[in-house]
Amino acid sequence: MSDDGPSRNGDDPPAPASDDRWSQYRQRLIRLGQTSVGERILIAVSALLLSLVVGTVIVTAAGLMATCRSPVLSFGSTTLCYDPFYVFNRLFLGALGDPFTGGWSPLNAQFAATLRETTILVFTGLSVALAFRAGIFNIGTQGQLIIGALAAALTVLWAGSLVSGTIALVLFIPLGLLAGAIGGGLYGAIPGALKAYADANEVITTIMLNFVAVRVSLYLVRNHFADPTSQATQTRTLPVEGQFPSILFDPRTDFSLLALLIALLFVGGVYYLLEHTAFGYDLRTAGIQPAAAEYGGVDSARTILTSLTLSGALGGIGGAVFVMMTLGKFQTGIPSYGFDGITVSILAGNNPIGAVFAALLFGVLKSGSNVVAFATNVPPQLVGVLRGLIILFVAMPEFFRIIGRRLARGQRDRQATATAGGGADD
Amino acid sequence: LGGDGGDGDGGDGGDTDSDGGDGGDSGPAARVGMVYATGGLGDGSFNDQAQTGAIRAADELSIEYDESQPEAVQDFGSLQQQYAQSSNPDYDLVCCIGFLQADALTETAEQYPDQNFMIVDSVVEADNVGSYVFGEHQGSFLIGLMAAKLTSQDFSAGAGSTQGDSASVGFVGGVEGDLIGRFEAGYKAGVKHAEEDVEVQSAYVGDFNDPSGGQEAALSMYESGADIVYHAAGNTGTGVFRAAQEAGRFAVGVDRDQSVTKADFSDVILASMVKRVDNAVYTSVESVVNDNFEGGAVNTLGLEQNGVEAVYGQQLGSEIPQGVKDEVSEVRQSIIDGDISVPTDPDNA
Amino acid sequence: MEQAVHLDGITKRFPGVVANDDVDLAVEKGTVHALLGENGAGKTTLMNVLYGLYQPTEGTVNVHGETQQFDSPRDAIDEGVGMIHQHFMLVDPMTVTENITLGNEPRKWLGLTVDSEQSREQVRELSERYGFDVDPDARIEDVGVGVQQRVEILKALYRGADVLILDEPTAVLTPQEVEDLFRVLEELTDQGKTIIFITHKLGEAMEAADEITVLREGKNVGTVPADDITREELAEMMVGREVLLDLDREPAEPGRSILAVSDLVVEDDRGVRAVDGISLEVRAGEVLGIAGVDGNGQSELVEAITGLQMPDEGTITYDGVDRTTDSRRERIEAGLAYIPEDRQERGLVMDFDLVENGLLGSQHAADYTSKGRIDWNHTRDHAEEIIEEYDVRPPDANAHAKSLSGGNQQKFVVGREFARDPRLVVASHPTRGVDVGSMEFIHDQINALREAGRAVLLISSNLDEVQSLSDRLAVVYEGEIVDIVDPERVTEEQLGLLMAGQQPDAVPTIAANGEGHQ
Amino acid sequence: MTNDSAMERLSSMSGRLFIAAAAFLLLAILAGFGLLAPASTPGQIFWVLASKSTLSSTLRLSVPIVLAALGGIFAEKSGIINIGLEGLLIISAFAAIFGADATGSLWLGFLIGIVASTLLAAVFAVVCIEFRADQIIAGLAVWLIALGLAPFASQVFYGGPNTSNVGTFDTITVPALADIPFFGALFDASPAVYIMFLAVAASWYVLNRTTFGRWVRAAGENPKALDTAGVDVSRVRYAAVLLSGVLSGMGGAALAINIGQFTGNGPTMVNGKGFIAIVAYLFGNYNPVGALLSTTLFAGLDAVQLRLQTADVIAVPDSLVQAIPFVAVIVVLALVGKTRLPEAAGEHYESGEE
Ligand SMILES: Nc1ncnc2c1ncn2[C@@H]1O[C@H](COP(=O)(O)OP(=O)(O)OP(=O)(O)O)[C@@H](O)[C@H]1O
Ligand SMILES: Nc1ncnc2c1ncn2[C@@H]1O[C@H](COP(=O)(O)OP(=O)(O)OP(=O)(O)O)[C@@H](O)[C@H]1O
Ligand SMILES: [Mg+2]
Ligand SMILES: [Mg+2]
Repeated sequence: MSDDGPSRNGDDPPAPASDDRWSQYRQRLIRLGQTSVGERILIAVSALLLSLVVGTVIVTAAGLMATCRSPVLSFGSTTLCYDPFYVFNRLFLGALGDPFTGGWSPLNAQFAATLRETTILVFTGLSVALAFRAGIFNIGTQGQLIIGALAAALTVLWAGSLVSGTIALVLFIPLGLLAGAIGGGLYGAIPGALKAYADANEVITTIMLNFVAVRVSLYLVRNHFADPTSQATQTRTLPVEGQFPSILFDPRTDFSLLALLIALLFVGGVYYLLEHTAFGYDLRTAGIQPAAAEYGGVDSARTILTSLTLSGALGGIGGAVFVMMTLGKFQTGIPSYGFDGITVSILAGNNPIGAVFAALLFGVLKSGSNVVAFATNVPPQLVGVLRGLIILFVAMPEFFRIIGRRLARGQRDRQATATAGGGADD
Repeated sequence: LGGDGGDGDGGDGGDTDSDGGDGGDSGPAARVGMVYATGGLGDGSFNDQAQTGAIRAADELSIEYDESQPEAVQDFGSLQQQYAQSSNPDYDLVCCIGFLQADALTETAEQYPDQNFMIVDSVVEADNVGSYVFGEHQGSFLIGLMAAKLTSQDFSAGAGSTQGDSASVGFVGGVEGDLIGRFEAGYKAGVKHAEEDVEVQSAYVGDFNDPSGGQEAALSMYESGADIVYHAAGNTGTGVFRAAQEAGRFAVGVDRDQSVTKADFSDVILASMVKRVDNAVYTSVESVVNDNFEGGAVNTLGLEQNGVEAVYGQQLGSEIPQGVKDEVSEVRQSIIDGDISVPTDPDNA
Repeated sequence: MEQAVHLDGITKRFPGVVANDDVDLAVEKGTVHALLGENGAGKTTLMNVLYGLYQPTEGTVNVHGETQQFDSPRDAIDEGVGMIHQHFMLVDPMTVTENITLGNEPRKWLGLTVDSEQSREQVRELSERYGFDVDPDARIEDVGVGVQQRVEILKALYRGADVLILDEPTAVLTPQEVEDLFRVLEELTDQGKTIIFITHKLGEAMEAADEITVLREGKNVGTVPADDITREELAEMMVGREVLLDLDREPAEPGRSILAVSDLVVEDDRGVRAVDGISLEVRAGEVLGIAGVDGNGQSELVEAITGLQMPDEGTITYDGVDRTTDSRRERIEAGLAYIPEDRQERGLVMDFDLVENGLLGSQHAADYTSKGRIDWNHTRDHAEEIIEEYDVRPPDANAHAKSLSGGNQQKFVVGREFARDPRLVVASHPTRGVDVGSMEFIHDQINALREAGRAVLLISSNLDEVQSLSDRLAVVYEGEIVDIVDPERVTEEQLGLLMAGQQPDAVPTIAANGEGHQ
Repeated sequence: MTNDSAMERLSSMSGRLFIAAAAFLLLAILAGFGLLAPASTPGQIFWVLASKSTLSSTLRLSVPIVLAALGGIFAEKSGIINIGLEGLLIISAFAAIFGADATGSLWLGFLIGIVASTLLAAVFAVVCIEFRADQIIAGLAVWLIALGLAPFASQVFYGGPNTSNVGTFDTITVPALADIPFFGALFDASPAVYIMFLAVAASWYVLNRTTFGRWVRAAGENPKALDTAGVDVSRVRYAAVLLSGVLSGMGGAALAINIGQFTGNGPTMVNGKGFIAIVAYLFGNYNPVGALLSTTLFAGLDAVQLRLQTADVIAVPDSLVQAIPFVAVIVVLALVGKTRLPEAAGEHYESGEE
């Protein structure tokens, strides 16, 4: 699960002189199974397609079982309530704001919602990926995001009570991001220290800390920082200087290109850290082969602590962005971006660059699910099922390898004409 | 989107067939979009009550409605906007259920000045939004009064009975917050108003959808002497009812007449603090149909407006001593008349 | 005489490798048959075929005169074939009895329950019948390798094995334990069992076996009676050419002390003193060899010196500086090179390519990294130099470490460590699993380091290797140095006794700091 | 390696002993207060702890966690880390209610819950054993799938994430015994509680006294040893994972039927119990009885937490009191430190060659 160092090129040994075109093709398939980045992209795409196929089956089955007033199809007493194709049409095209209808502009509100989700998912995806590369399963990004969000909100509110005007305009956003990073980082350092120095399994501690973060933030907001004018358990609204300015997009979409840009900067930063710095080298080594890392002079305890702190900081920044871009305040009941970060990272093979695309996909799914909820009767929880299926399929590359081999062999046996490509076409 | 006048597919299951026919030929009198609170339908209280209003409007006013159950706060804005934006079909009214939608609606309403909205449980100051808030504390006051009276006497009905030797009642909240705090405050004040020395145990489960937690909280209260537990905890309350049955004590429902909607528990539900969210939905729809929708109005629905009511349980109501009932109605009148003022903050109750 | 096993024309192919190539093998009932061959000659594969773990690509297996089709070890077991693998197949947290009966547990109560009384009884009986000394209730993780091996044998006997295959059974044993094992084998053949055992050691084969078969590159080069063949002939059969292991070298001219270890105590995880008060010194320009049966504290000694494990007592000094508590990184920076025993666990990151592996240990060194940024171009050049100089194949810096064969992995590690220009080299089994050509190359390199005035600490269980490379040879037994001897004058017999913890007469002892050796 | 494991056993044992001793000491101190000064805060806490309702609520809260933990033990002992227990609980909780609703019988519903969970476990098993999936990721996928599928199905059949109400099991009360103070709770409980105790005993027996249990342990410690002893490792692992589905299914079904409803909003009514089950069996050192005891610790804290809130014993805000059980797990884990996983847990095993 590692590699894609800066040092790779498509290592193609000279193709074996083969009289059989198909054995070459098969060779390539097998070799593809060994090159990681290419394979990973292929697997991610296949997983997506396959989960859509299974999703179609589920929607159809559910549509047959559900009762409704105006079915899409009916044959005798059997009725089909949901139209799977329309569902996926809404899910994907809807999330982009219907690009194939006239007058489409990329600045539409639905696409903004997609990018808004994407932006935060990039941060949580990076957070999980960074820890994962260090061999640490950080399930606590959610908690780190909550603490980071709270820290950012409180800090900006506090700063807003001191200064305003131009200084605030240049200062507040960096300040909020920093506060988020520190809050999330410190919260990530707890399981980090527990793992590094007390050998406590981070999967468990981070899960528990998620619950704790929810409670603690509820307590703090409710008892100390509540907005007296609101019914909701939330802080006061941040000063405008502390909210991301919307660029090009309508301010009411709660999306800021600036935030997306910052997210992409962080992607670059994490990539650079992992691939081009000695610390990144230590981290990756400790992640895939701790014994070798130790041999190479890596202080594993410190690496664990640092990685989880950094991972927490990324999650915390995600929280800060959520507060400063989306909500404009801290409110209890933060959505599960942290958990979604795990799925983003897994789909991306823990690669920071891949995380951008994975985050975009899940951003589409999240924002598309609202369109589905609005436009169809199909329960939007479908998206949750799809998410699980994608991860399941991503977890079993062997399945695709077997399919790939079968495909190649079958093709060869029949000496058929080249119609490669999976059966998953919808 | 086709021509489906869909209503989700069935809501509580009772409305699937009978009311479908009227939309087809002449077109509906109005089309309404429902954006529910995050607890989702099937909570047996708040959202279901709002849906009841929509169903009634569909039946009686020949309107059609579509509904969405958002999963998180940031989905509110998106769904509100989709309804507002939609031109095929065009929505005459978008109902936003729950105070958490207020912030999103403030923005959406400004963005779509021609779209009518209504919001429940919060005030949004905009010309195209009708706000409906309730006097939960007032209704809860009556529940507290009744509970205090009953726990101080020997009373048994249905599957429950009070313990003679203790005078104690309980309150189970979902998540701490201002709104639920109003229920608690009114309830506590009502108890104190009736009997100074009745103990009120109160606990928050931390979740509106955790029946097990509700069950455990209520059981512990019954165990420490409570006879009646009132919940304002959405679906968490289901566990409170379970606990009442198990302990052989009583419970009080919230939002709807839960002795009807949770009929399994009608043998322990003394009463319910009904919050007529359905009426709020219905009247707002009605005003749209009748073309007299009043944007910017804040409708406070207290006891006086029948916005909140203490409704006695279907099965047990008849067994509650008339004396208690009489006192409840007297106090109700006093509240309406302003003779009793009910606190809204549990710490001052 | 009756043939217990007859393999007929066995060929076994793996992707890219022909492990066995048309091998015939006949073993008489009631005899001990040794299988000899270099690393990778195909010995284990052949036996796995006989045991049903692998299905032969071609050829047939005959046991007790009948052709067999073994689809799994279960089939082989049913026909009385048992195998004791090179790596023991025991479940550590379970007891001896549980391990022996695993898969064949006697049951009671309608088969619902394991009859532990009966199991224990059966095990006790069995172990008495063959004169084994094992405690049926001991946990495997608490007993030594010798006992574990006996458990393995009992396991096979319990399943009714008539033909016992032992894969390198002596590799992990002390000479004394080897003697015990051979006695057990004799006992077994007396009772009519047939033994096939794999070994690299010519002497053992000649001592314990009735017949010897030699494999080379997957082929059977011949089966000979153990009585009328010489070591030299056997060696030539194995390697395919005449074997010379003599090395020409200048006498040592040791300089100042580079590594000094005094009164070192290292406890293992269980709190047992794996290293129990070792003192030694290595000086510039000399090779200090450490000989001993594996598991006598060598690994812990090496880990303490190289900074992978903190010692519990004693001091470690490099070049006059006390480094007892220095971190691993500080030691690397102080000029320590270390060829670890386990290249795949420690020495290489298997999922990294060679460029990244070339950096391991130097990732913070100024040569490769400035201000935290790695200079990948320089690192790549470095890896390519190692590949070129040490003839690593395939010569591709982008190849992942895991795709290299063991020998090539080892060459890369050796190259990387020697390229550090170290003052002190700790080399643990540097030629394990390396072919003869590479072995000579690595030996030359170690000699070159010595000539260049570096200090070398060499640990190896290969006696030929330590004897020929060392200037002084320390023998360890149970965490202590039994003696430090002159490798040129010590005899193999004397070494064997020393390694078993005894002090024979007339050993050419030399002083711990090498002063007495001129 | 051998040294490691023995040492780890020792050190983790001492951590556990330490915690047990500390808990006992604390209890003794509280008891002292309870007897001498019942009105003091510690005294009140003691009486909260010693009440029958605390025990019965502890038992009730324990049921899903213990059953899932037993399932986790079987799977992990056999070498398959099943982090998807949460998902198995969710799917069985929904299926049990749906089944009870459809058939009109609670016990049939219970059975249908088990079937659903076992089917999902079977998918997990195939994916891990046949397709060599990363067990952690596949387990996560199981959780996510159930987290989506159960509310999805609830929407389809009930129009909302929450199902309608079905009944609940009647409690079984042993006449005289139920009146014993505190321990009376053991004789006045839902059938699910008795099922839990039975399952703990049976699991212990199967793991330690039967051939299958031995094979399960061998498959997780050294699959090759089992394979060469002629037992099919894959089959043992399949059986163990399916068993984890069956046990978790009982847990999820019991959880839902205890309330008579499935609620599917947010993290659903299961709300992390599957993850806590993992903590429970790790802390219980893979011993079914240990898992029961450590669950009791956690569920007991949860039960006490609610009682401390209602009794207003300590002046800590409710939301912080709610955090106590979670913090306790972290503290416990920090003290116990590393748990020794079965040697081959998480690794794919391929017999012989392809
Ligand atoms: N499962 C396998 N897949 C692919 N190649 C294999 C496999 N097992 C063995 N080989 C290859 O077959 C050859 C023979 O291996 P084998 O293990 O039989 O050697 P050996 O004589 O036992 O060596 P050693 O003395 O090192 O134990 C080697 O090249 C090895 O890499
Ligand atoms: N289990 C295996 N599966 C697949 N390939 C293997 C396996 N074992 C060995 N190989 C491959 O077989 C080849 C020989 O492996 P092996 O490690 O035995 O090398 P070797 O013949 O001993 O060479 P060297 O002399 O360099 O040690 C290598 O290319 C190796 O990658
Ligand atoms: Mg071998
Ligand atoms: Mg080799």
